[in-house]
Amino acid sequence: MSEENEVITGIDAPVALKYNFTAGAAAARFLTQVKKGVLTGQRCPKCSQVYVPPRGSCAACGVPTEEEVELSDKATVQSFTIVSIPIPNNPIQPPYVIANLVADGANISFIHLMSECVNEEVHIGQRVQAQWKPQEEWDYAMDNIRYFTPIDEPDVPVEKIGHVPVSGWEG
Amino acid sequence: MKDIAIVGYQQSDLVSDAGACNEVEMIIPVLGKLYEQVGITNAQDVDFVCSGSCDYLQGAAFAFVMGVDALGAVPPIKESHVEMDAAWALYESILKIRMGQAESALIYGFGKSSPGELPIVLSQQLDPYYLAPLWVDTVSLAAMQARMMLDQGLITEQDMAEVVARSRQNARRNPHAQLAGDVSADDVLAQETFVSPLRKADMCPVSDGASAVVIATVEKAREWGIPYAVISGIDHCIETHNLGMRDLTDSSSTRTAAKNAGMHNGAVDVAELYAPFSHQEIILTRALGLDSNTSINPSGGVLAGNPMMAAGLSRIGEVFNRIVSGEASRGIAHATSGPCLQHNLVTVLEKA
Amino acid sequence: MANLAAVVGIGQTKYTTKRGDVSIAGLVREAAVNALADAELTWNDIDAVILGKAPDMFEGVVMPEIYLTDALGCNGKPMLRVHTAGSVGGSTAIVAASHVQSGTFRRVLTVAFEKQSESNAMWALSSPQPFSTHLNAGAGGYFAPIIREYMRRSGAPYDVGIKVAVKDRLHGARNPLAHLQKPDITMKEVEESFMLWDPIRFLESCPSSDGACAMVIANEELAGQSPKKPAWIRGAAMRSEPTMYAGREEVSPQAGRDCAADVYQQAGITDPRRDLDVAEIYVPFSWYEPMWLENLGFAPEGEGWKLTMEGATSLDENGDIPWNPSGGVLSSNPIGASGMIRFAEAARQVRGDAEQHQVEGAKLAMGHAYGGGAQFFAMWVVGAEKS
Amino acid sequence: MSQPEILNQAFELAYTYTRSTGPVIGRFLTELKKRNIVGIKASDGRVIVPPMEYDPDTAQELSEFVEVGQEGEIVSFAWVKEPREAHPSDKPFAWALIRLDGADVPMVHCVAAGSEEQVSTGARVKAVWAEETIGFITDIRCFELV
Repeated sequence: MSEENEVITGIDAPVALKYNFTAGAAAARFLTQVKKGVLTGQRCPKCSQVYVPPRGSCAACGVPTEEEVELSDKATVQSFTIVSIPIPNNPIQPPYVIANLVADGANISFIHLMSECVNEEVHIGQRVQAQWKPQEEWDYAMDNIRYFTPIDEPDVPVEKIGHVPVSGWEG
Repeated sequence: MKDIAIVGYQQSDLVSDAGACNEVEMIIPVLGKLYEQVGITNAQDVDFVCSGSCDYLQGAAFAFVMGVDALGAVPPIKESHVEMDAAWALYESILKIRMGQAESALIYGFGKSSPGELPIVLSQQLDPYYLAPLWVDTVSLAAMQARMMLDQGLITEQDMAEVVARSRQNARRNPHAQLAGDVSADDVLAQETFVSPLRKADMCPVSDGASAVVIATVEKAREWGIPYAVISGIDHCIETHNLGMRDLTDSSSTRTAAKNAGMHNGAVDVAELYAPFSHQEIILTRALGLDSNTSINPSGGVLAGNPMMAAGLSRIGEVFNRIVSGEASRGIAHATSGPCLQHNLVTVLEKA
Repeated sequence: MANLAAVVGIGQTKYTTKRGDVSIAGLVREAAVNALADAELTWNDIDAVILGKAPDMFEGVVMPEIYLTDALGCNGKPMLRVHTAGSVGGSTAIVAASHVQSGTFRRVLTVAFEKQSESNAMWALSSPQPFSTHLNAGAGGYFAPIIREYMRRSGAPYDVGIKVAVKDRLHGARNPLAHLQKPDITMKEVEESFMLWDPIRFLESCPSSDGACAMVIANEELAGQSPKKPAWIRGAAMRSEPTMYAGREEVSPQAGRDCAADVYQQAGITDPRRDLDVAEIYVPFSWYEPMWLENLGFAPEGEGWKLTMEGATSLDENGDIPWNPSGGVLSSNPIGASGMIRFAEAARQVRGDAEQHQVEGAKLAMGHAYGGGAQFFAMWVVGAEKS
Repeated sequence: MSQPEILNQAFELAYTYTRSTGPVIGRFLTELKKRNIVGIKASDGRVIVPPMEYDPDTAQELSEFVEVGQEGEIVSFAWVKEPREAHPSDKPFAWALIRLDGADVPMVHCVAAGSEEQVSTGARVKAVWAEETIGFITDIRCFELV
């Protein structure tokens, strides 16, 4: 075998570690609601801002958040990117739009996929709504929302993004 | 150089599984109690914040970034992080105060080890070519260290069991302890060996938990008008990673750190030693030259609960508690990192 | 008050996609040995080692300082490991400096590294976590929407990022250590490169590199005896803020503004564009040059891009405030080391030691690093003179 | 506040790292592939197996390789009654510090034995090679008692 005299210069070192992940209390509450098809945020007792997904604390104030607030599944595009490369371990085929979305009633954006849209026409301030998977597929996951799609509502002016009430945006 | 003092210490209960409590949810209550103890509102009221954590405990990169969410860091704060036990975060904070860039600092450490298989996770801390691919776990390495001591007649299994029994008994007075009870050395010796010569009782448990400390210049501590313990010295020292080249029955780096920290400038009433295995407490006690005049691990030590990345900082906090309560007037705290006590830090605390 | 401290030795490796000829220790060692040689010192002259790198998952070695101590001559000495995400190279230098500025140590070695070829940064940064949507398309996917928002509010022309990409690669071509060597790069080439995360093109992004950077930092007395010119640390600052909170200014984070104000105050800088001669600023995606020009006060809000387009930051266009003459992060990016390279390159400039990318007569320079979701900042100002 | 259920999910953090070895580790692994074991001479002349790149005491770069024996003695050991999933054996075995003949510094590896009683400090062991050697530390499958 010609490899007999080969000099070793590298090795493949598999590192596989198993973990049992436990969602935090705030995340568990949020996911329990998402399983029912409802988006729930948490309001900071100090600054009144509504976080979604909630993390059990207000990062700005450093205090625990407890008050739960039901949110709309309509949202506004705060910003976005059109991605042309695949994500490792994710079946989504490029190009796809990843948007920073602020749900009505919340004050902070989360990241989700946009689809059923013309990528080139996605813009800041655009109104979108969640497209849910069939109810029987709902689980403890934000993936219950397949993606968001544009809806026929007037754009939200930039300075109002992040301040749309849960009742929605009338323009 | 300005004298620096510990002015507050809090820790979470040490539990085998914090369950539905993420890292931030584990830290926030500890910080809340600490703010109350020190009389401050939040991290905005100190000049510097430093934390210690390890991504691999929970298997996600940037664990410490979540920690910042617990601080109320708006407006932005002066903050840093070590991927080490938070005792080293305290060390970094002391340098910051000594150089005049801060008069006070908040230090916290947290670890949720329950999601993974800790001894195996820590096997990946070893040489990545010769040891990590063998998956030799840290418990087994410590067991080899214990056997060397037994073989050389430096300790007996009875000595080890007595360390465990004292830890369990001391821990009965520690409301945060995970393992406490009226356990005798005979009870321990009645156990079967697990990774021989170690019994399960010789090993610290796997714990979830967090702890936090506030330090300040002595002037600041007086201004705040709260009890404090002066940090009269602190130093740390690392040894070779090659276990075969170390005298595993001794801890020369602990001795060096203690000497440099000025441990020998006075009597030591109390010592909190980060000894994850019973025989390591004996190694440390001897390396430090401690005798029966020193109360060792009155909290129960980490054999009673070992929150990774926080346990070293907690040792400092436990000594602080004993000094401000008047139980002790001078004590030392020890922290460790790496397999078989490779890297060691010693802090000397004194009554104001 | 802080004691004076200075950089008296700098060592770097060549930056490249894969350093297949060395172990992790070998890579780190090379930078350290080069720094000692530059300072004309030996291992015995070092009192402590301060090590920095980004997440351990990049190399899959948990707390690697434990294993690297033998390569860094640290046995019997203190070893500290810093990790503050992408800003870590800068933070590590600042923590190392504090060892000396506190009067605790006389002379320390600091090293930062990343051997990214051991894994895949995209994987390490995007490994899926249970219960979360797995849409994390790497750092570019995170920063692209923020860049888009900057473009919207500044009204900057579309080719500002292209210009930065060309400028930093031309700078990099002057630096033999730079990973990307593209002396013939053109605006057209960048514009036609693959759009990865719209609006970020392939050539507007940093490469993935192996590399290490090291510095020896000494106190005033020892720096005074140093055979080569020291770079005096005139100011150093760090700031952090949470990744996400309601109303967070992501385009021009307050932590960056506050950190800059702090370090300028320490160094006596009132107008950074005028007072500084050169800056090495962490720009991993080209649009971050105009964004940081504003965030750091080199230009009024909304006008950073004008400096870029005027050539003010270009060495080749004789700009008045060259940014990243070494080629910057856009030319070399061993993540954990990238911040320290910025700090070290700033020091090289004021030591007059930057060879082909030297800014003529540089006396005062800034090094900058950021990390996480542009939430961790580390900056220092170094000078040819003590004050 | 609603009471959450506790949500658990197992996940694996798995990646095969591609490590370059550099000349010293590479030489050791190249020799392993050929079923030889080499050490390296430290600054003070001690032979270290597996070879270290840098001397732990002097920090000098090391380069003088020495072939060592494939037998040696146990310096210390830990008996693993319940092997972990990641461990190299699913039957009880020992981890040991083994000083090979011709070496001064013991190395860590595993020892196959039927029971704890058969293993002792000072016992002689010899390397057992994997069926196929590839230039990896597990080319030595284990050591066994002589």
